[in-house]
Amino acid sequence: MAVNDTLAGTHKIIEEAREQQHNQLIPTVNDFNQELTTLNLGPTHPATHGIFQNILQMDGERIVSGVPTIGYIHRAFEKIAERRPLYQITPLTDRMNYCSSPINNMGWHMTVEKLLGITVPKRAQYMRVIMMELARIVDHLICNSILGVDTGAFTGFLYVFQEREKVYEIYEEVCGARLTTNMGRIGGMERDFTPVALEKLRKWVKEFPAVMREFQSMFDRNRIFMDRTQYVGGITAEKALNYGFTGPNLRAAGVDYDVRVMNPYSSYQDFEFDIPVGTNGDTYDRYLVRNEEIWQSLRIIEQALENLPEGPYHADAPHYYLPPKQAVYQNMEALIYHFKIIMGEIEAPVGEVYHSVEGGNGELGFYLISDGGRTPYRLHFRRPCFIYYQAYSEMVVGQSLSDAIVTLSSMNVIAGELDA
Amino acid sequence: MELPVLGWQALVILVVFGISLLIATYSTYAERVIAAFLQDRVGPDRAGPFGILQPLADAVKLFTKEEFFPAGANRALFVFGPCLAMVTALMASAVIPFGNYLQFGTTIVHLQGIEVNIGMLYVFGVVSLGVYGIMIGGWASNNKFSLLGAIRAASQNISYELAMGMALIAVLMMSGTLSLREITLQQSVPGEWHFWNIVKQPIGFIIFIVCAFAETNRTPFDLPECETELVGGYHTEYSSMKMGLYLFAEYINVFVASAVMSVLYFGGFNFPFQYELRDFLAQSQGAVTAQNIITILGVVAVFIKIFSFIFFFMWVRWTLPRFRYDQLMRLGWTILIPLAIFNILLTGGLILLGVIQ
Amino acid sequence: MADPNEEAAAQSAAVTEEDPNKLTNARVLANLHRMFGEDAFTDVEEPYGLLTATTTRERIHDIIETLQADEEMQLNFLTTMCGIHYPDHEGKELGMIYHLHSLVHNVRLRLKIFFPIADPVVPTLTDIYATANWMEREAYDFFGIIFPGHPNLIRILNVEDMDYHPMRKEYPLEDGTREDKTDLFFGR
Amino acid sequence: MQPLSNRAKKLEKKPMTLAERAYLPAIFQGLSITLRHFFSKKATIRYPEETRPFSPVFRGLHVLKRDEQGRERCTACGLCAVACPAEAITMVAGERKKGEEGLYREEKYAVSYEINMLRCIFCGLCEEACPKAAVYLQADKMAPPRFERDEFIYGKDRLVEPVAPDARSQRGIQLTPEQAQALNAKLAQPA
Amino acid sequence: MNDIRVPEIKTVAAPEGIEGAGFFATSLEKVVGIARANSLWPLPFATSCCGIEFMATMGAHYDISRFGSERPSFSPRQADLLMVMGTIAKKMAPIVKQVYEQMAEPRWVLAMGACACSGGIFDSYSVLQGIDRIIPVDVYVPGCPPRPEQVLDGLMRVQDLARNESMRRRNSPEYQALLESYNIK
Repeated sequence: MAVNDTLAGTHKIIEEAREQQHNQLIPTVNDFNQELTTLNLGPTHPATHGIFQNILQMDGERIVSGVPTIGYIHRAFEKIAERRPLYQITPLTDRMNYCSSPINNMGWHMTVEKLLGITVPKRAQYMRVIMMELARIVDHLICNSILGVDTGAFTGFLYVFQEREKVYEIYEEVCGARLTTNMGRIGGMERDFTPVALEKLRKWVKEFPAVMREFQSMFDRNRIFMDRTQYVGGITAEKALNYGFTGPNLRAAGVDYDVRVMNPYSSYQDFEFDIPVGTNGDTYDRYLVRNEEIWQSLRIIEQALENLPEGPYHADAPHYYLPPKQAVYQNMEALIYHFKIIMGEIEAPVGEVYHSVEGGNGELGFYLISDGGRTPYRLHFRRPCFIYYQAYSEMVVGQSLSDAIVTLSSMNVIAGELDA
Repeated sequence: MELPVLGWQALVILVVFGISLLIATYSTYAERVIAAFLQDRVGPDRAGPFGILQPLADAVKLFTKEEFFPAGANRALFVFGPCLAMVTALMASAVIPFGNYLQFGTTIVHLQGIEVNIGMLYVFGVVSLGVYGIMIGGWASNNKFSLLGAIRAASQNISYELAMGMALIAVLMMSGTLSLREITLQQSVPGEWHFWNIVKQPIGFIIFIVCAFAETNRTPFDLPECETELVGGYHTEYSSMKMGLYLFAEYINVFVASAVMSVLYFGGFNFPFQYELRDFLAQSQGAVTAQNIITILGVVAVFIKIFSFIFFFMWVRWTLPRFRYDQLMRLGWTILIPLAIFNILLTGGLILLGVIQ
Repeated sequence: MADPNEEAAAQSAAVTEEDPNKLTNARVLANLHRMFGEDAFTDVEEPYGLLTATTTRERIHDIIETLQADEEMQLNFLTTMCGIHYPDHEGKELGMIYHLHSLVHNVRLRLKIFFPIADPVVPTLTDIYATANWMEREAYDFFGIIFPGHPNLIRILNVEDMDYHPMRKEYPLEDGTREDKTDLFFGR
Repeated sequence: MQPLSNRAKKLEKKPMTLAERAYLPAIFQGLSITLRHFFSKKATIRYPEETRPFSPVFRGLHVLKRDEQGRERCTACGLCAVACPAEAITMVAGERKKGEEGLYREEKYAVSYEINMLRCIFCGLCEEACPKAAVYLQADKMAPPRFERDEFIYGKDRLVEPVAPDARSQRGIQLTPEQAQALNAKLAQPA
Repeated sequence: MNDIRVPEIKTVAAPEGIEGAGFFATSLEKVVGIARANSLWPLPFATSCCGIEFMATMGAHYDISRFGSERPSFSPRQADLLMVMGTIAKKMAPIVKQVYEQMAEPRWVLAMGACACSGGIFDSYSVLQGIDRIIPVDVYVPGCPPRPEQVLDGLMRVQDLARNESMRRRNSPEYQALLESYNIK
C-alpha cells in the first residue's frame, strides 16, 4: 500500500531527527558510563500547568525514560454523573476541558438530545456552532501562547489573552459566565443571542485576525522558536493512531481525522472549512495545525454569522426544555412541566448512546447508558487528553529537558480532562 | 593637596557604589514597568505614586522574610554564593568612567571609581568571577534543579566569555590600550572627526551584545534560571534577601554590561558637538567652567546610553523565546567564536590597510 | 500523507460517493459472523445507529486483534473502553465495553463482554493498542477488573492505598467528610 | 494513512531562508511588534478604582426578591435546592401565620434559607428552577472574599432584598412580571 | 473576626518615659507591614479551571502586577502567598501541605474558588472538602471560578492582613498553636 510508504517516510524523518539530536547532546551513558539522575518533574512544576507528575530518568540533560503519574485532580466525574439528573451534568462537563467549556456543554446536550430524540432547530444549531468554534479558537490560542511562554516568550501570551478576554465578554453576554459557561440547555440554547452579543461577536470577528497575524509573526518564522520546536516531540501517524490520538495532535502527524467532517453534528456539514494536517507530528507541526485551525474556525464563524437563520433558539420539546418563565408564573401546565423537568422526572428512554464532538483536544466522546431513571446509569467520557497523554513519556525519550517541557505544552494536556 | 584629592576620589567611589545599587534597585522597577508596557499593561502603580516605592517594598519584604537553609545544604557555601555574586557585580562598576573630569581650582576629580590602565581586563576578571556565585549557590542548595541551573550557568558563561573576549580584542587592536578612559577619549578627539567604535566594529558589537546577554543570564539566554524548566534554577532554594542578592546581582550585571557597551562602542561620555559647545561656552564662561559643564553633560550622556541599553535588555527579554541548551552552545561555539575570529582578522586587515585606526 | 493533495482529494471523493462497497452496519455484522462464527456474538443490536454486539472475554482479544489487522474493514482505532457494573445481573455483574472505529470507512463497532464479579479477569489489549494501557488501568482502578499481561496494572487516578473500587455501584459517591451539608429534605 | 476526507490542507513547512537562519530579522520583527505595543493604549482596567461593565445576564451573587409590595416571593418549594448541583441551598419551610400577609407573598414561606457561597458554583440553575421568580443571581454583585469559612453561609439576612425599593438591586436583574409592569407604569407616568 | 490569625501582639510594655523605642518599633512594624503588603509574590498552585482565571488576572485586563504581585514564584521558598486554585484531590493534599511547609515565613494562603475552599460541586470520594483541612487558610475567594475582580479583592484582603500584622506573628503562641492544630511543625 502506498500509505505504508508515506508512513515509512515520516517515520524516517523523525528517526533521522532523533538521531541528529542524540548526536548533538553529546555525552551519552555509554560514553561515560555515568549514573542516571532522577528528576521529579511535577506535580507542582511550573511547566505542568495543570497537575501531573513525570519522574524522569535523566542522563545529564537528556531524558532516558519517563514515568508519568496522573490523578492529582481526579474528581470522580463519572461517579458524580451517576447521581445527577441529566441537566445537572452540564456544569460538570464545564470543568472537564475548562479551556473550551462550551464545546463540552454542547457535546453533552447533543448526546442527551440524541438519546431523547430531539431535533434542534437550525438557528440553535448555528448558534451552537458559533459558540463551539469560539471556544476552539480560544482553546488553541491558549495552547499556542502557553507554548510561547514555555519557550520563554511571555509577551505573546498576554497579547492573545486580551482576545480571550473579549471572547469571555461574548460568553458572558450569551450565558452569564466567563469560563465555566454552563451554556445552552438540552434542546437548544437558554436564550437567544442578544443584539449586544451579536454586535460584540461581529466586532471581534473583524478585529481578531490582525492580532492573530501579529501573534503568528512573532513566532512562526522566528528561528529560535523554530529550533526549539522542530523535530521535537514528534510522533508518527501510525504510532499516534495506535495511541488513540485525535484532534490537532493527530492531524499534526498527518491524519485528517476530524469529527466535524467525519460525523457532522450540529450542521457542520453546511460550512466550508479545511482540515489542516502537518507532516511529522512534531511540536512545530502541532503549533502550525492549531494556528491554522484557528483560521478555519474563524471561517466557520463568519459563515455561520452570515447565514444565521431566523427561528426559534430551542427545540419544541416541552418535556425536556423548560417552559418560558412567564408561562410558569401563569400557566398550570407549564408549571407542572417545569416541576417535572427540575425534579429530573423526565422520561428518558432506556438505551445507550455514544456521541462525540471535536473538542479542543480531539474526539470528545460521551457514552451514556440510560436505564430510564432520572440519572444516567453509567456515563463514560472519552477524554482525549487522558488518552493521548500516555504517549508523552515515549515521545520525550531521547530528548532534552527543555524539549520535554515544550512537548508537554504543545500537546495541550488539560488536567481537568486528563483526570476527570 | 594630596588628601583632598583622595577625599574627592573616595566620594566618587561612594557615589559610584551608590548609583550602582540605586540603578539595580530601580532596574527591578523598570523591568516591571517596561514589561507591563510592552504587554499592554500598566505595571505596579499602587505602592506610592506610580508605584515607585515598589522596589523598596520588595527589599524590605525580602529583608524581613524568614532565612531558610535547605536540608543537606552546605550552610557556609549557601550564604557565600549570593554574597560572591553581589560583590563581584558591584566591584565591576569601579572602573567605568562615568564622566571626564571636574576641575575645582587646581583639583582635578576624575569621575571614575578608580583609574587603572588595565580597566578592561579588570572588568572581565571580576565579571567572570560572578559565575562562581551562581555555581556555588546552585551546588550548595542540594537540589537537582539548582544544580542543573548552576551547570548551565557555568558552561554558558565559559563559552560566551571566549567570544566576548575575542570581540573585544578587535577593539583593543584599534585602541592599543586596556584603559576604559583611554578608549573613551580615543573615540572623540578635539579637532578631528572621530567616529564611535560602533561604526568601526559593527560585527564586534553584535557579538559583544549577544555575549553580554548570555553573561548576564538574560532571555534569550536565561537558561540557568529559566522558570518553566528549572523552576528557579540556581536560586530555587533561596529565600529572603539571599535570593534578593541574586536578583540584584543580575541587575547590577546588566548595568555594568550596559556601561561597558556604552564605553566601548558608543563613546562613553562623549556626545556629538561637545567640542563646539565647549568652545562656545568658553567664550562666555571661561575654559574651566566650560569643561565642567561639558563633563556634566557627558555624565548625562553616558547615563542616557546606559539606560537605553538597560531598556534594550528588558525589551529583548520580554520579546524573545529562549534557546535550548545545546542550541545555545552551538551558537556560541560554532557561530560567535568563528565570527569573532573573522572580525579580528578583518580589523587587522583594515588597520594594516589604514582604513581604520 | 506525502501524497500530493489532488490525488488525496480524488481518492476521498471516491470514498464519499455512494459506492456499493460502502461499509454498513449490516455488512460489518456479516463480516463479523463470517470471520468469527455466528455464535461468537449475542445481543446484536443497533442503538442509535451504532452496531453493538456482546461477546465473551475468551474471544475478545482474538476478535479485536483480528479486526485490527483486517484489511477490508480496517477497524483499527480503539476509541475508548470502559468498565460497567450491573449488580443485579447474576453471574455477569461486571462488563467491559469497547468502542472500535474504522477511520477509513467511518464505521463504529461496540463490543461488550460480561463476566462475574468474583472472577474479574479480562485479557489485556495492551499488546494490540498502546492506548489500552491507561484505559485498562482506569478500569482496574474504578471497577477492579484485572488484566493479566498488563505491563503496569496499578491504580491510575486514585491514591495507591485506596482499598475499594469506587465506581462499583455499592460504594457511595460521597466520602462522608462533608460537614456543610445539613439538608435532609432536599438532598438526593 | 490514506486521506479520510477531501478537506485536508497540508501545511507547508518551508525551510528557513538565509535571513531567517541569521536570527536577526525575526528578532527585529518581534522587537518592533513589542515596541508598537509599548506605545499603544493599555488594556488594563484599574480595579477597584475602575470597574469593568458586566453583562446584564452575568451570574453573580444571589438575591431573594421581594415583590412590588415588599413581600418575600419565596415559597420554599425547594426546587432550587433540588436543582443545585453543588447542594449548596438549604431551607426550612414554614406556614404563614395570620397577620404576616404583608411579609410573605404565599402561604408557605422559607423560615430559613441558606446558601453556602463557598459551595455555590454560580451556574444559575436555581434561578432557572425558581417558579416564583424569587431567587436571582445579580448581575452587578459578586460574592466578596472573606476570612472565615463560616461567614459564607448566607442566610436570609443577607440574601433577601432590603425593604426599601430604592435600595434594591437595580441593574441587570431580570425583572419579575410585576416589577416590569410597575416599571412600565412608572416610566409612562411622568410624560 | 479572626483574632487567632492576626493576633495583636504587644511588644514588651515600655516603661513610662521610654516611648521612643516603642514608637520606633511600631513605626518599623508599620513600614514592614506596608512593604509586605505591596510585595506579595504569589505561588500559583493552579490545578484546574481557576488557574485559567488566574491567568486572566495576570493578563493585561486585570494586571495583578499593579499590586506588586506579578512575579509568580514557583519556588515555595520565595513566595509569600500560596494561592491554591482549583480542585485539590486527596492525592494532591499531601503535596499542598508540603508546599506550604516549604514556604518561608511570613506566608499567607488564599483559597481561590469553590473547589479549593470547600470542594464545590465535587462532593466525591476523591476530592478534599476544602484545603482548610490540611493547611490554615487566610482568605477564601468564592466563585467557580471567581472573576478576576474577586481574585483581586481577595488579594487586597490578604494585603490588609499583611499590613496589620505584627512582625512577630509567627513567634506568637497563638500562631504556633494554629500550626500545631494542622500538624505542621
